[in-house]
Amino acid sequence: MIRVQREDFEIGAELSALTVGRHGVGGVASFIGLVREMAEGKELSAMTLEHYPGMTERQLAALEDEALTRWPLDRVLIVHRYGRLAPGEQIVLCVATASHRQAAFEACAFMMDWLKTKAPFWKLEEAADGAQWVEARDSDDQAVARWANNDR
Amino acid sequence: MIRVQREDFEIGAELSALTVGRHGVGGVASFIGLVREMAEGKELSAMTLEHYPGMTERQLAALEDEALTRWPLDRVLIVHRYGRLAPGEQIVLCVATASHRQAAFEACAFMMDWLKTKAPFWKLEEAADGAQWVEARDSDDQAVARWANNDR
Amino acid sequence: MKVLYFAWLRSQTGLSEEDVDPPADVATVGQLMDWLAERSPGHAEAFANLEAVRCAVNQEYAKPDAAVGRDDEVAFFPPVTGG
Amino acid sequence: MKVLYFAWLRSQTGLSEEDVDPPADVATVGQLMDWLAERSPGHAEAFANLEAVRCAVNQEYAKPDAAVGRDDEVAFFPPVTGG
Repeated sequence: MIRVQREDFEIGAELSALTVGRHGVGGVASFIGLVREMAEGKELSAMTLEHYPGMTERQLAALEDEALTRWPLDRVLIVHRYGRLAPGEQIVLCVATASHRQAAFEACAFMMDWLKTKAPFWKLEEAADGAQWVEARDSDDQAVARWANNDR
Repeated sequence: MIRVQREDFEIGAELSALTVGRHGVGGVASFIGLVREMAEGKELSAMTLEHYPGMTERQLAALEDEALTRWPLDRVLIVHRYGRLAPGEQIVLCVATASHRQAAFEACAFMMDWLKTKAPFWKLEEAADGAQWVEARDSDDQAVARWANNDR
Repeated sequence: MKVLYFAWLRSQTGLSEEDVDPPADVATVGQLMDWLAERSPGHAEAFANLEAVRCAVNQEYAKPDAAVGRDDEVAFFPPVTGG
Repeated sequence: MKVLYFAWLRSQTGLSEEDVDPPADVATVGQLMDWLAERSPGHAEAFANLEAVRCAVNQEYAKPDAAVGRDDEVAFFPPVTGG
């Protein structure tokens, strides 16, 4: 399941909905991304996430399918917010549930790496000296590349 | 932080307590282990987790220190339950918070692998044909072995 | 043809979207970028460094040699930074 | 010396803990296991397959050649299965 929303989310409620009555699930791996107050040594007052409505949902749905194909999972959940967020606020929730922990962990890490490089979101950071679009990081490209040659 | 308890836990409250006011944290990786209703093809009615009070806390505290030493983390949380649990109930919560996602993911997976092979817990599974102690799995020994040669 | 701009391409063109009607010889993403760059100083700035511009045609990532037609939705944006 | 048993070692010995006073030549974990095995048929069963038994001395994992003394807390249990 995927959702793109302005509203905050609550991990407890999300995980309950994902696993209720599904007693074959033994492991739930989750990741939450938060707005950090510092970026490249500058203190941020806020961050605005812009996205491409329509394409975002399409890319996240493709990512969900890819994860469910690659690993023996029960379910996958991605919730990604957009709009203006303050330091400490939640940006993204990524969850994979499975019988066994390894598949859940790997799928969750995989989805985050792909999100960072494929989902059409852009971050505008606001600091005392003005606002600036965040540049893509080489380390994120490297992180996602490790899944490409995965011959599973 | 580590806790060994009979009571259930609520991931939302745990993560809030772990990250509140800590605005350097950009990533929170979590894992929840649940009681599965099937084990080795048998349907379970319940599972009882026995542990070694004192030694458990000691081992979990050592594990926390090890994770904080190996990765650039902000905090670590392990909550492990004991007692009789029904299918679908939560057994363990493992969390690592960090500036960046990779450290959080790796530390969380590492802690789960170590928990499975070092924390003094034993599972007694109850099925229609009686109760049986769960045997340790070779795959868990292999999973933890991959961290041993990690020369970070 | 509907063209969308995101992040700093939106700031530089001053547009979040526009309807354009390029000539028939504009048949690929690359040719469209060259043609759009002529429309205003802001467009020229947005398309000055093509290495930094990504494209999607009908909401799927597209390379400069991908075909574009008059019924397509074409979006230009910097490398993504979500998650 | 305080000896603790967990999981099926507890079931087989019928004890969760006992205070024992082994002779002076019982100086290691391995010697203690051999000595304990003599205490009852249940103990003999519990220590029949030493490959399947793990030990902790004062709550730290200990190998068969580890030293044990009269003030130690020694625990025997199967390989762990938590998490």
